[in-house]
Amino acid sequence: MLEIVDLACIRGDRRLFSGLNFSLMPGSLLYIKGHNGSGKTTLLRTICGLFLAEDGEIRWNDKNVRSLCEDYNKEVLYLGHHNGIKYDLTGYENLQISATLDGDDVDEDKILYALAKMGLAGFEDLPTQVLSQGQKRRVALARLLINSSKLWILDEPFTALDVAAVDLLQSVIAEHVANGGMVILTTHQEVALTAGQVQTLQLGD
Amino acid sequence: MLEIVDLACIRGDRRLFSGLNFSLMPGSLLYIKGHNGSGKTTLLRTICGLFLAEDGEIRWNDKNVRSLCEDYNKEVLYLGHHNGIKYDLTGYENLQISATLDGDDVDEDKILYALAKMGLAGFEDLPTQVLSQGQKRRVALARLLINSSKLWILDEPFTALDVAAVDLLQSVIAEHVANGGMVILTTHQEVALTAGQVQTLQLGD
Amino acid sequence: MSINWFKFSSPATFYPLAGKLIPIFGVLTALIGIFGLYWGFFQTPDVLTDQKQYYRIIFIHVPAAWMSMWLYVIVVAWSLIGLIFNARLAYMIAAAVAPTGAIMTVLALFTGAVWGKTSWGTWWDWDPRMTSELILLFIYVGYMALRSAIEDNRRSDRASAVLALVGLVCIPVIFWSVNCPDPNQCAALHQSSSMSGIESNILFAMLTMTVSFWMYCFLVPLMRARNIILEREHDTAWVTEMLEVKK
Amino acid sequence: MFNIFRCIVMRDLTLAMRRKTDVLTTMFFFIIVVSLFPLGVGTEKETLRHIAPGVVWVAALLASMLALERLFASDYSDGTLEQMLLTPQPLTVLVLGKVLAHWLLTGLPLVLIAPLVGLQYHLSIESTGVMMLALLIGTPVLSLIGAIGAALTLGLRGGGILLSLLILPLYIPILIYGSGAVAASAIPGSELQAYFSLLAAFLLMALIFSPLATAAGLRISVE
Amino acid sequence: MFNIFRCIVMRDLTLAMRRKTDVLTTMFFFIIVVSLFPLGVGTEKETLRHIAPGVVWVAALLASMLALERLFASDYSDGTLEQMLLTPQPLTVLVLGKVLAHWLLTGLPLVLIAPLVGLQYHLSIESTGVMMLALLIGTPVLSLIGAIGAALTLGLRGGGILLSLLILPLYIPILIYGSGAVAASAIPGSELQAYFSLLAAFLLMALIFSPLATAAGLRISVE
Ligand code: HEM
Ligand SMILES: Nc1ncnc2c1ncn2[C@@H]1O[C@H](COP(=O)(O)OP(=O)(O)OP(=O)(O)O)[C@@H](O)[C@H]1O
Ligand SMILES: Nc1ncnc2c1ncn2[C@@H]1O[C@H](COP(=O)(O)OP(=O)(O)OP(=O)(O)O)[C@@H](O)[C@H]1O
Ligand SMILES: [Mg+2]
Ligand SMILES: [Mg+2]
Repeated sequence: MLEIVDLACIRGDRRLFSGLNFSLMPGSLLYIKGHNGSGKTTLLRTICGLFLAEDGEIRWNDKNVRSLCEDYNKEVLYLGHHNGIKYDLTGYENLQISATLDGDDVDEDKILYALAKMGLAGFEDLPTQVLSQGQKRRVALARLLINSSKLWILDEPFTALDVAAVDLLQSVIAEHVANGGMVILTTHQEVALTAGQVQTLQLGD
Repeated sequence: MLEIVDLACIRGDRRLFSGLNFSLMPGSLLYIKGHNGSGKTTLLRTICGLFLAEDGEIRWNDKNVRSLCEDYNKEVLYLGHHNGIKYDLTGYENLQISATLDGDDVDEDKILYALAKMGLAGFEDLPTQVLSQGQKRRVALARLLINSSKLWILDEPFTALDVAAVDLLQSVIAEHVANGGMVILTTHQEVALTAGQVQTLQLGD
Repeated sequence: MSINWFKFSSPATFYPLAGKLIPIFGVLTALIGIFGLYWGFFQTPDVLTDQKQYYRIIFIHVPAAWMSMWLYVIVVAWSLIGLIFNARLAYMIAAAVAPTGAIMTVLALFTGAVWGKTSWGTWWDWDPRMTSELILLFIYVGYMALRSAIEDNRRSDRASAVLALVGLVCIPVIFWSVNCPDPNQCAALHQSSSMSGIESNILFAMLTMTVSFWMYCFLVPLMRARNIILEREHDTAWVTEMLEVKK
Repeated sequence: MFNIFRCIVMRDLTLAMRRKTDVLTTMFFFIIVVSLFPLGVGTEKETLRHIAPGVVWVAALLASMLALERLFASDYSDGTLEQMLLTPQPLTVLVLGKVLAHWLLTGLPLVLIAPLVGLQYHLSIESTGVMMLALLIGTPVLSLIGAIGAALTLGLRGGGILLSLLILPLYIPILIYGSGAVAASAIPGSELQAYFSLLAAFLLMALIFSPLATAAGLRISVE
Repeated sequence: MFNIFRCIVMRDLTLAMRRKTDVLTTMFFFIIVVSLFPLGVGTEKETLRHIAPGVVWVAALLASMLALERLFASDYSDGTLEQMLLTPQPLTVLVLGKVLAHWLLTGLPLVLIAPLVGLQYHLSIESTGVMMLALLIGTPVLSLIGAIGAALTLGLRGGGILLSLLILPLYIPILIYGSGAVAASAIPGSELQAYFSLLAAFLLMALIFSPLATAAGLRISVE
């Protein structure tokens, strides 16, 4: 279980939010809303530990994440505005390296399957440099299929994706939640997923 | 009037499209559809002259654009996946420089008005570095309001924008078209604009 | 009685405190400085071996050289406090001290060069002590360059603190290597200080000037720290309140 | 036209001023490199005086080249460069503006700091003067030639070092005549005018050809 | 743990191999800088032999420093660096892996190319051998120290030249003892062991402290 207690964040000299409290149970999805510049990205980066909060605490299964360090990293997967893939490596190599670093033991078939499922069959062995904006995003998202983390933190995962890919990603997220995972996501696009019964958190006014 | 005659583009060793023909009259909008990697970005960059087509011709008012050179540049405004703004300069300075380079003579009020209209009142004098993803995009889009080009070429202009900004941008585009301008755009998001009576071009299958 | 240190570690309480200290240090700097200069110019011999009058540059040169080194240690100390306690004020003080340190280094180099011209007939030589001072200047410049290259205050505070610490580990090694370029002869090298056998009047003037320099090095960083605080906290409640009261 | 030119120069100067360090870093790099040599070579006066012209010019080459990398790189990565290509202005004017701003920020400081180096290496006053003049004529050529390389290596991984491979060889004539002038000035009665005429001729040639080549390079790299 | 280390090293080596030039550029940069000096200084045998150790080491410093810029930069800009910070692996191991790969690509080639430089500067065979050994121990220290600077200047405008300001002064001990060893080797009967012990001690110290400082720097910069 993830608990956010009295969190406050400052960027530059603007206080983005303070006294933020919420908790997230296994099997649930949190949709963070807010206009441009309301602090969504900052909140997500704070939760996964890339940004240091000004005040407050983030707790994972009742322990402060700062004391958990690498154990917490194992439970979290973050996908931000950047794709986080090397453009000089192929999609296959990218996934393989990130799996090794994540400490997951995945075999070749699983990676090929993940790429194929993201609609990249035939593109596995091209350096991702030559892929289009949306295809690069798909490579990054294929990580979701081979990773064993509990908590997914997705910052506008639907950008650059075409309609088919948006649908696919929604089903992947829904499945993860159904299997007891947790998801925190932001998006400005109206998708079916966020229209349903999900927790929402509104940042800004 | 913009005419595309028998256009063919190759990237790497994939032929993206060939024998592409269409024309665009003043006062109309062309919506280019296509799945990820179908060649939309490539087509747009070819039209505005950043990418050299393999074959075919692009004609502006019956003259080949290659012979028009800078006169054609004056008529075209391109906004791509990149925002094209300097992060060390403020929004105001960015707009002022791009207006000077575009050869437009705009005064201070007009720039401030454009920024305010894009919802950036109060952020004019911050280096754009510290703005959020969506706010940066808004600065880039504010150029549309102070530019006098006829043809707007917009590659996924709605990414990173929140709902209010998407609506605003749609009305800006609609107004430009109503005033006899031309717009070519791509987007994966379903917006009201593209659902109406517009020309569409489908790339890929 | 125990002092509540945490109270003073907040910019809001430090700001007025610094405001009160500044005039005190200002007066001390001036008084001690004038006295030291007076002593240096009128109570010391006119000629020291073959250096004539010019040796009196020592009253600026030596305090400046000492301060340039001390101030680096102070920068490191505040950076360390900042990193350990995540204290904003400590970083701000470190930021305020560094430019003064750099200025002291420049002053030491400049007075040293002038002195060298008058006594050795050359502006510059690659003597270990001079070289070390020059390297110290580079290190100060690097520190300040890094700090001002980073827009975000939090990042620039912490990044420059790490750099200062790295410098602390490296500087002794660097100075020692400059002093002893041939490791086979280092043991034999006798590091003689030119202070030994110095006339007591000269020594007294020099020490007085050093105290004056210390005061100056409290004064200016305090003033700079106040500016930094105002700049960074300009939209907090207490600054707005204070500015309104002033109006 | 002049309006546009000024706009570009001012833009780049403003950008540099925003980061105050940008202006000073090239200068300090130059000073540091120059100061490293005596530590490696030894500090005998005669040797130092002898190698001074070579060291100064090699350091100037390197300083100017290192700064070059930034000439177009940031404009490229944030997309402002492609916007410049799309403006209805002659690209050569934009390029010249950017090169001028670059020289003001990186070349001129080297000229101004040269006397300090003269002190460090025990050069005579005349030699120092000759060095300053040679740097004043030579450094703009470095910026102009370098711009071509910077345009061609834009966006390539390892651009910095690749750039140095492309342009350092082109810098050689400047190095030879620049340091030649300084070395000759130490010999009483030697004729220096030939050196300066040659440097000036290089400058003229670079002014004419480099903007064209740079503009072409930029178009290729952005595609 | 070793698995992770190998994965990172292999990843960076693969990336470099994809752009074949990457591997050779540092080496060529080194050769070019070393070859420029005789053009600026003149080609008398005695002078060259005298300045050789200093020139070689300054060139090695610069070459290693130039390549450093790329150590984390591309990982930072494409977001893979923040992903690395989020992996459940100790960051110091990842850093060490990256530094090792970097040294294999930029430090080792300098060691291998050193004999060529020895020929250019008329060094004796023993001196050349000493130079190679000194480079072999010294260049890893350069990479390790440089990594700290690279981490701290990540993503800053003007990073390359700023980086040089930060770390060139820290390279000074290596420069002094590296070139000192080579210079001493030219004097018959001189004792070299002290030089090498010192260099080895620096290496040890750098191995212990640098990964920690670099990891801290990375965390700060990515925020
Ligand atoms: C640019 C040139 C010079 C620099 C950078 C420089 C630097 C320094 C430094 C760092 C110190 C303090 C060292 C310590 O306290 O142990 C110092 C002290 C001193 N310097 Fe200089 N110096 C320069 C030139 C000169 C010259 C030319 C002279 C004399 C002819 C000189 C004479 C002294 C003396 C007498 C002291 C103080 C006594 C002592 O503590 O040993 N310096 N200088
Ligand atoms: N630099 C390049 N080198 C080689 N091939 C490329 C390059 N850039 C793009 N491609 C190829 O061209 C195809 C079309 O790319 P393009 O960016 O035009 O697609 P797109 O329609 O804009 O897609 P998206 O909706 O994802 O932005 C892609 O399949 C890609 O593989
Ligand atoms: N590096 C920075 N330095 C200073 N302020 C920053 C920085 N990055 C972001 N900010 C400020 O923090 C605020 C929140 O930014 P953030 O990126 O979290 O917004 P967001 O909700 O993700 O917006 P968007 O929907 O546009 O992505 C913005 O108003 C911005 O001005
Ligand atoms: Mg965001
Ligand atoms: Mg596209």
